Amino acid sequence: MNQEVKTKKLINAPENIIAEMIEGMVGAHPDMLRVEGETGRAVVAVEGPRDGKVGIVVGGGSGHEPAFAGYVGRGLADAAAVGNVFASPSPSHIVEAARAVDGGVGVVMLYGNYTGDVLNFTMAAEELEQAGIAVRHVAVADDVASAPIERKSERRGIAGDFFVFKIAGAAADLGEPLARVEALAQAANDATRSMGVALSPCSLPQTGKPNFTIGDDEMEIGMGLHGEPGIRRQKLATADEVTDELVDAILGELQVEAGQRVAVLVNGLGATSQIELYVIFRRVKQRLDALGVEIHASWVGEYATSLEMAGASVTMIKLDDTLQALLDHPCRTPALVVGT
Amino acid sequence: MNQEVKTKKLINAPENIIAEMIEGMVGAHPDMLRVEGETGRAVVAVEGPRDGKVGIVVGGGSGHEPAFAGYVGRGLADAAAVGNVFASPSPSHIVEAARAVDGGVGVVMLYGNYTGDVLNFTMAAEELEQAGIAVRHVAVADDVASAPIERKSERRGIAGDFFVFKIAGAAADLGEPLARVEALAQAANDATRSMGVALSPCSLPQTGKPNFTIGDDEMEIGMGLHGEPGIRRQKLATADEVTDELVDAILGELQVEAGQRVAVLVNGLGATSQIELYVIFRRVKQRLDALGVEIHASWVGEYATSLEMAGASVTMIKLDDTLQALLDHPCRTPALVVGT
Amino acid sequence: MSEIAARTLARMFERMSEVIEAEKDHLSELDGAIGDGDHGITMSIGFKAVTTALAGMNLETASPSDVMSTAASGFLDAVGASTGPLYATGFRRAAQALSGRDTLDLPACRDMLTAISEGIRDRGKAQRGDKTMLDVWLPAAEAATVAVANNLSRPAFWEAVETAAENGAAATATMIATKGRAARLRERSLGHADPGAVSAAALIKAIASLQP
Amino acid sequence: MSEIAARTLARMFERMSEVIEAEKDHLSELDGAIGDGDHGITMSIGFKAVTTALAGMNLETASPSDVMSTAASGFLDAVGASTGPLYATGFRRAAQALSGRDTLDLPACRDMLTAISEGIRDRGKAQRGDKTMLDVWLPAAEAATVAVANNLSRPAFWEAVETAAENGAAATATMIATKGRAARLRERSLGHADPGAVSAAALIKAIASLQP
Ligand SMILES: Nc1ncnc2c1ncn2[C@@H]1O[C@H](COP(=O)(O)OP(=O)(O)O)[C@@H](O)[C@H]1O
Ligand SMILES: Nc1ncnc2c1ncn2[C@@H]1O[C@H](COP(=O)(O)OP(=O)(O)O)[C@@H](O)[C@H]1O
Ligand SMILES: [Mg+2]
Ligand SMILES: [Mg+2]
Ligand SMILES: [Mg+2]
Ligand SMILES: [Mg+2]
Repeated sequence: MNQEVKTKKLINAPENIIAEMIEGMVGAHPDMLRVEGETGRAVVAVEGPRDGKVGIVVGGGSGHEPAFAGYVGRGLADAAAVGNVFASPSPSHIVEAARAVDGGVGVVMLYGNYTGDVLNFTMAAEELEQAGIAVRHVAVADDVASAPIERKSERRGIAGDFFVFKIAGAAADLGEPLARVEALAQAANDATRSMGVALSPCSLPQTGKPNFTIGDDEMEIGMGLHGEPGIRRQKLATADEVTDELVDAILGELQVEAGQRVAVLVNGLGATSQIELYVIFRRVKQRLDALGVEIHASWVGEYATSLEMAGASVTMIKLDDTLQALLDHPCRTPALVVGT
Repeated sequence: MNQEVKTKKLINAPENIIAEMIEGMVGAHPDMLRVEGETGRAVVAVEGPRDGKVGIVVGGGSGHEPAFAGYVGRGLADAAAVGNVFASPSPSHIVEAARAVDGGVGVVMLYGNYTGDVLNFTMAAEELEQAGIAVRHVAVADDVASAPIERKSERRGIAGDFFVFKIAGAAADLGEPLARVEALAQAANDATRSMGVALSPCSLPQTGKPNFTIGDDEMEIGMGLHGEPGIRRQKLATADEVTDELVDAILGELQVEAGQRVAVLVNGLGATSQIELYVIFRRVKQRLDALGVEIHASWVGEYATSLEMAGASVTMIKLDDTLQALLDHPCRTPALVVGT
Repeated sequence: MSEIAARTLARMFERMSEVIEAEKDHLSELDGAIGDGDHGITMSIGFKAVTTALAGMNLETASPSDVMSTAASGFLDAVGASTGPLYATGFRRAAQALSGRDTLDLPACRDMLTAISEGIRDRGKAQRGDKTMLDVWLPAAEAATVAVANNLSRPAFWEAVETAAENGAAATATMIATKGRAARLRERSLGHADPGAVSAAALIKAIASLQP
Repeated sequence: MSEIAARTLARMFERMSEVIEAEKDHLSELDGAIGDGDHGITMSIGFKAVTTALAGMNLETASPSDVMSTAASGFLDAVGASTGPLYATGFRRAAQALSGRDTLDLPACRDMLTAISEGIRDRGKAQRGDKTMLDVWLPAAEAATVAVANNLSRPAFWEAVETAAENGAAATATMIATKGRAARLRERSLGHADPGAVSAAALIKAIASLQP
């Protein structure tokens, strides 16, 4: 391919892309989202933050839309700190988001477990604590492909964010105190497993170049949400074979038995059609049905993307009564509406 | 490229793809969707169809997910007839869907204005009428790029389906009689305009080949929802320039003035990131703001896709009080939840 | 001899299905240029469904008209798309034309071709020159009518029909589409043969090769 | 002569930004192989932000420590990512080390390099051999310490530092990543140089070229 040719995107100047996206998001959902602070990177719920309620701040790099600002709204996150494409937001972005949602009883910060996010949220927490705001954080680490279970704390956060954010958001909305919201977010994180597969690369708006190369007939099992290499590259297989591999890895750890309940998320990475996602979900359900495991709730669609990467991930959370009630708690955000 | 290499998809045997997708959809949304009849192609709302209510049947080829079955549910469509990829459902599929939702006061059928859909829905209507079921149909024709205004009845239906379905579904849910539901669907169709742009092709699961070729730096203005050629091919431009062209074509016909209201849909065709869609929405809003036109409601995301095509469309509907109230009426479907 | 005529028709549909399988990718490519790229797929699904439906019939007792009706329904239920209603209506009309007939003599073949083309025309409301499959079926039916009027031999009849079909298909490349998906292309459809016309010519060629 | 030292530092950051612009695409490509492909972009944004922030300072009155602090905040606010906190902490630590100093003599340069490397280490909790930028900054700081202890000349000091940095960057290709995004790659990271190490070596080379 001509070195000069960039991958095609409908954008303006790449350096303005985040500001323009936020302008568009807030403009499209003015009943749910607003921007607060100086940096323009703190997207805050119109309804949600209130005195006496634990504030929920989520965040991470851009390019994963609807994560993270799409989860801001009543019953879910109170604010999102929005980083550059594939780059954690800076402490100043995070501090602005946290200050906007502080209701006097502390803030829980949730993000995917990546070095950049851990470092920036940690620096932000240091600053907030100096200002007298109590902060807890939970780094979502659901990607079974990214490290063995003995090193679970090193695992990446991928689409499992969805369940952890939802459950923490519900707990905060219900008025749970800071330590309990943190514990429930951690419980959700402990009960959640994901694994993905990628078929094609994505390209950063600034470089306009595919961020990895992959053969015309290959897939990468365990690919990360930024195109970080996974555990194996192999010839493309059928949807059922691929789904079985993901489900096997997840169930191997989750240990769900007949009569137990899970919630399932089949997530598209950006360029994968809903037909494919539903074909994958069908196989996940066949597998769970065969085990007698009940699917309490399920979502199929784009919930944590990698720009226009082709591929998908499967996420399951093992539910007890507490987690289930929190998952069912109503919320209203651009990316997710639950309840009536 | 090697002629033998097929575009990559996460599927099983292509000939089973529709049955497997429907199994997945119904399995993922058992509270909203079920299948009725012999052919397996009529997806029916769990809640919705009822005696004395006009039945709403939507339908069309597959590959446009969430259209069409994703719009089935309380307050929107009562059933969808699901065709093969890019092929209208057959009369038998449509008849099954209509029979399942007939509440004794007639059925309104809504579909995009394509020869195949018109012919199949017409044959189905002939059969239904012989069986004593009153049928009306409205073929959505919102794509301004597909024919000049003098030949509006020849225009293709693209993402404008979204508004026409929503409004007709609300009218039926509110108990309006057959002729009135048809008239309101037609009014919505008359008030809706769309135009799209494509950056890359999609490929049918059966052929595995890109269904058109386009230069590495080109886009097709006015591309149809199946990759049918548009009105012009040109070098890729900025998001603002492209959006302006789409908005100009739409506003040139809609004639909205300061103080009037529209609803806006920025729709991704499959492989376009939400960042890009929000950047486009931002420009649409800038344009409408400059005119003093009020955006009553807006949606940004994938609502009528072309498999994994890259590109987007802009749709506007000019609202009067009646259409606005119907747009705001609650509904609950896999693809769209409105109201609380 | 109703068994023989019914069998011949069934064989005819088998041959049509074979030729479509062989041309499938080419037809989809033609459709990709001016339509949505699925014409080979829809025709393949349709004619496979027809042969499956016919395999379920007792051809000893079935009439030619029965075979045509079964083919029509089999095609329609499986296909949808534009071609489903068009061919189903054509085949149904042919079933009417063959009703009460036991042999596939040349007048019967003429009537069958005429009925198919009229069914397609009535269903699709297209006209000659609109760059559709009609630009093959209509001239083929006309050639059949002239051939019967001129008392042509069986080989000469089919040669005339096949030539008319081939010319009709080739001519679509010089037409501007006004019906179907390609209609929105207008001038840009020039130079591309219509996929439905090309498949129609292939079908007629398959029939002619049997010289029923 | 605090103006001169502050100016030198500001010039140093300008040179760093230039070298990052030149290496930007290469750094992103390295990151694409074992990470997320943005390292060139984040470094470019970061050092542009630093030069913008420094342009807003009055270098006549600013101390070297002020310059370092301003660089740290400018970098951090603009970048986020992994590199933001790492370099910001390194530069802040350097600001402390330079506090009260007016000249950039070789001991000051040694202390600056040491402070940067310690700040990065304390923030990122990585160790030598983890295949990160630390594998450049730590040996560079050590080389500086040895060079001062051995009373090397200014050119020899910087040559030693630059060589240590280059060797460190090259060595990362033989290491298995255990920190950062590449850590999940394990053995598959072998053979690929770490992008953060390569950019660190480029930064040190840029500083050395000025011989402050
Ligand atoms: N109104 C019509 N009358 C006759 N033939 C038509 C008409 N519209 C379309 N066609 C034929 O149908 C063909 C396309 O068929 P196909 O690709 O199978 O269906 P679809 O257009 O639904 O994808 C065209 O090439 C044309 O020959
Ligand atoms: N814990 C750590 N300590 C020191 N350096 C690190 C650490 N984690 C990552 N790095 C460095 O950061 C570099 C990646 O930076 P960059 O691509 O800008 O950020 P991100 O990983 O957030 O995309 C790696 O090449 C490595 O040198
Ligand atoms: Mg990054
Ligand atoms: Mg089609
Ligand atoms: Mg077609
Ligand atoms: Mg990186």
